[in-house]
Amino acid sequence: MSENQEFDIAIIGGGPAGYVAGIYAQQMGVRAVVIEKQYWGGTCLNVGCIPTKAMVSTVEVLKLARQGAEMGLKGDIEPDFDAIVARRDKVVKQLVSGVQGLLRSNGATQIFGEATIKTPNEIEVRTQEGTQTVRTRNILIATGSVPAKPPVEGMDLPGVVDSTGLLSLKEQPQELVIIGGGYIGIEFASIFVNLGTKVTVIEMLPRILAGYDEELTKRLQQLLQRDGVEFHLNAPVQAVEQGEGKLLVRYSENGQEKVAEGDVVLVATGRIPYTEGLGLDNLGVEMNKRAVKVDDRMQTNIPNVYAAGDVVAKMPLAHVAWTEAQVAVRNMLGKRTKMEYFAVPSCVFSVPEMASVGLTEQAAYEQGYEIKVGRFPFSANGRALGMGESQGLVKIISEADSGEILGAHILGPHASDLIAELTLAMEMGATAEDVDLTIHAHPTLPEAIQEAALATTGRAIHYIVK
Amino acid sequence: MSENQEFDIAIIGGGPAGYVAGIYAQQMGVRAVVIEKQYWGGTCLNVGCIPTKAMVSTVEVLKLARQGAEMGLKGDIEPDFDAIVARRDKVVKQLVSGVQGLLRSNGATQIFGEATIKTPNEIEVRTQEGTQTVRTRNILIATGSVPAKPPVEGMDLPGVVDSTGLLSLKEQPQELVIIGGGYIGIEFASIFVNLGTKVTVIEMLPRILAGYDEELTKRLQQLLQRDGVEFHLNAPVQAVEQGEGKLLVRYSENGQEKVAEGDVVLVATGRIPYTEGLGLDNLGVEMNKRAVKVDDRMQTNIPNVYAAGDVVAKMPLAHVAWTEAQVAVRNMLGKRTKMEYFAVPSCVFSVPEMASVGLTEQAAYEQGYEIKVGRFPFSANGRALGMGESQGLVKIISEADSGEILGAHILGPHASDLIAELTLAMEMGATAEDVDLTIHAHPTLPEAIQEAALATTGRAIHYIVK
Amino acid sequence: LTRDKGKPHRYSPAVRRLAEEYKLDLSKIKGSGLGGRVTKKDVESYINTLESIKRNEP
Ligand SMILES: Cc1cc2nc3c(=O)[nH]c(=O)nc-3n(C[C@H](O)[C@H](O)[C@H](O)COP(=O)(O)OP(=O)(O)OC[C@H]3O[C@@H](n4cnc5c(N)ncnc54)[C@H](O)[C@@H]3O)c2cc1C
Ligand SMILES: Cc1cc2nc3c(=O)[nH]c(=O)nc-3n(C[C@H](O)[C@H](O)[C@H](O)COP(=O)(O)OP(=O)(O)OC[C@H]3O[C@@H](n4cnc5c(N)ncnc54)[C@H](O)[C@@H]3O)c2cc1C
Repeated sequence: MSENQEFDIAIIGGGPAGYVAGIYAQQMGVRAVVIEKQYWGGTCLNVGCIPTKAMVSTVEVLKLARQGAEMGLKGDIEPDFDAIVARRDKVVKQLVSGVQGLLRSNGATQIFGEATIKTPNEIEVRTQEGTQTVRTRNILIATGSVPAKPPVEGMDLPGVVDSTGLLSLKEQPQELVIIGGGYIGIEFASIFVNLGTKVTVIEMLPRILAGYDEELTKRLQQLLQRDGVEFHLNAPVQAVEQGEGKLLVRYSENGQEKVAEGDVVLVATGRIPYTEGLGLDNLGVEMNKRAVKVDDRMQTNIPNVYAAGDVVAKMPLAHVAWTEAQVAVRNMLGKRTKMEYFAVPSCVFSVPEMASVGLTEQAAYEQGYEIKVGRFPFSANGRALGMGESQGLVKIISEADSGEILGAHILGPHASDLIAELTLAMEMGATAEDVDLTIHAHPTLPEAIQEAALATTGRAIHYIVK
Repeated sequence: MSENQEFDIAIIGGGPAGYVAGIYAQQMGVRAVVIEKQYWGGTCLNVGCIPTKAMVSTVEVLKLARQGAEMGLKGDIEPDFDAIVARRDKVVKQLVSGVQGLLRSNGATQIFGEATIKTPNEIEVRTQEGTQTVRTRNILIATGSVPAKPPVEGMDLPGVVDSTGLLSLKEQPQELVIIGGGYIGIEFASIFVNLGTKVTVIEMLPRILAGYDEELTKRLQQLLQRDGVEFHLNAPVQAVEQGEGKLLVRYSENGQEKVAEGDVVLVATGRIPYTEGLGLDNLGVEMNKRAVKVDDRMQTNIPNVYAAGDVVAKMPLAHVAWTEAQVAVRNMLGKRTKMEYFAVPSCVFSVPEMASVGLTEQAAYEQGYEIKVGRFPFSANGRALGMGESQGLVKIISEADSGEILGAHILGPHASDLIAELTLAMEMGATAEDVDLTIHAHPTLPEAIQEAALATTGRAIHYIVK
Repeated sequence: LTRDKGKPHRYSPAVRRLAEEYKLDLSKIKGSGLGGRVTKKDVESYINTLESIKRNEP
């Protein structure tokens, strides 16, 4: 790349927001450069979505195999931590090189280096070969987020790790204490408890997975407890200390001071937008606390500077990141486009999975909707029974008057597959009746969706609604 | 039940069409009786959908466990045929008693006996306790279908079985020859080959799974071949003979006479509507070959006599059966309702699964549509890679002009889950663009649907469309 | 979040995107789709009409 070349769009960050912006911009016919300082694919591919899900998939097979006897199988299968980690890393590597390949084949320029914005049209990039300047008409800030460090003593002790640290452990923890019952904490709890680690989750709030439907998260908690996870709720952590050969996590619960012990402590208390060294102050980019402030077209206060992904901190999810990124690119190209968040699916990849879209029952009440709620348990679904996975349920919230679906919540087998139908339903303005009148194949898991939609009217076919 | 009681709706047959009609009629506020001569739940629960899928689920776990080493697991798991059969039968039993419970709780009357229609308002039922007469305003014929017996010699030899016979074997066949490459034959091929049986499929047509998308069925055939299934296409069977300790299946292939050997021969050459002993001649019910002829409201030529399910032979699937049944009940109650077949999903529960809805590429061409085809392979889907199940693809057919989805075809992991979104898409008149603009969670299998929808425009994000 | 309570939006994402791009009020467009739904084609022909009106204005 020559110093003097000018790009239409320069993208800072090669995570889901950044690399998809690069691909999309090229496909829209303009010249894009993507600048990444650490790892192509960002958090998601390297230390987020992908490595965790590769591990979860192994655990899923393990759990199924362990139910083998019930299914008519004999024999035993045991986890091999080294092999699980090696395999996980292989999947990550394959996808990371895939992302680079996609950028290349779409004709996007890739620069490996750290970017600082100098002017709205100039970016300085420090690479291994030296510093270069990138000239551009538009800038997309897609610098993502990093794990938050809570203001608690002992966060720097050896053995106290964030999600990235946990994913780089070479040995399986024997006792893992997880501070934080959000989805990252819960996914790791489900992974490690099934691998044989003793897992304790300590959560400050009265419940895990705040924001998700409470009926479902309570059930999920029970299922995780059955697997062996120990939960402490309403339990703020005071400090982590080095004990004799163990880390001691001091927390209070019901007014009592307590201690949890582990050889590893995972701090999973959220993530914060990352803008260090970007030069946003100089540029005068308006912030919203630590996030870059954008309007619903992903534009900052500086007209040709946009931002997308975790750095804007709307919904820190990979699929939101790349949707925002595409919205940003469209607006840069003069195609007025608004980012909408009303039907964003989110999944918790525990075993079993949980998935959600739209409003919870609680949120719908709070926003003043008159609603109907339809539930259908997987224990009444023939396929789930056949699979030996009849835990959980589908729950659909519809607006009483119009029947339109306001939200849907699924706990159970393949929840992350099933939520897609209901997301499309919401986007299309479908009513629960539309979903009910759509023929669903038998015997399949999506029948549970059809029945839950029907159940918003107070009856179901394969279940007695009480 | 007293002799003189009159019902609003009398339903003959307790399969998916019949039992759902019973439940639905009661929920609509009228009095229904369901008459079943052999087994509650019909073909589907006893010798169809459910037992086969229970076996497939075991095989799925087995196959996953066998890939364990790749996923980071060690150990071995082997099938235990007796246990698989026992477990399958337990699932069936549970669901059969579930169906009886549902009929009961909804207040439907159940009679166990064989029905003959005497007049449009009178049914004679032969039960173990004797013969009784049921009086009714309306009749629903839901007597289903039975396996067809092709006019080939040797069909009555011991060891030559239909699907029902195969499901009652106490011992695992060592060599299974399957006559017919329809979905029933293919599902059994996939089950038994993974359990260690040598499986040969002999199909008269030049391809398996006629009616499904040919690109996908060819791939599925390759995958089954990799598992060890031997296929002979263009291969009409002439006769089955008893050899020495083996059955000999004589067929021709490319003009050559050939023989396949097996200890068990499955005849899976289709099913025919069942109306024996029903008294339809006497009543003057018009037939369509062996099927009961109905209009699009499921009404026969006799105004208060309706029919639904396999006996009308439109699409012999359980979910079609009970949809037709509900349409029939509504029309009986004066609610004009039409049965529509344009978005009926159908699944092949092989491992991996295949699922389909709407038109194939071929059929769309033949019907004169200008179409666009979008493909996305699971090998480019992060979740599928993580699961170690990256075989197969999603294929979406849209109308070139409007963009509306005309059909969708999926081969790969959880295909039977994924088809639900596209079925709803078709019912809602969604375009491929609508599906693309719907946010799909990362990393999940439904992303492959979103990308295939996008690919109808000639590009995808995570794949280079050629 | 983005829709009025009790008022079905019933506009598909592709329709909403196009309306946004061209700053159109969808309630002014007559739907020809399933159940009177406004389809993308309806919006496209509305845009064409607007543009031809514009062209004919001096
Ligand atoms: C353990 C874990 C599990 C997760 N699981 C899921 C999941 O299952 N599903 C899901 O949707 N989300 C998941 N997430 C969240 C997901 O990873 C993020 O939402 C997503 O990565 C955000 O994408 P992004 O592009 O905004 O930022 P990032 O992925 O964080 O990428 C930002 C990139 O910018 C680079 N960068 C930063 N500053 C500069 C600079 N000055 N110059 C050059 N480069 C720079 C960084 O190196 C980084 O690669 C998970 C997160 C974690 C931690
Ligand atoms: C091996 C196999 C696998 C299958 N897998 C699937 C699948 O995965 N998905 C799917 O959708 N479909 C599947 N099917 C097809 C499915 O089973 C049928 O489409 C479905 O059962 C049809 O329902 P029905 O109610 O019309 O008829 P049936 O289920 O056949 O029920 C008819 C009932 O009527 C009773 N009956 C008949 N005559 C009388 C009489 N005179 N008096 C009283 N009772 C009477 C019979 O005893 C029977 O119980 C499969 C079929 C087979 C054979």
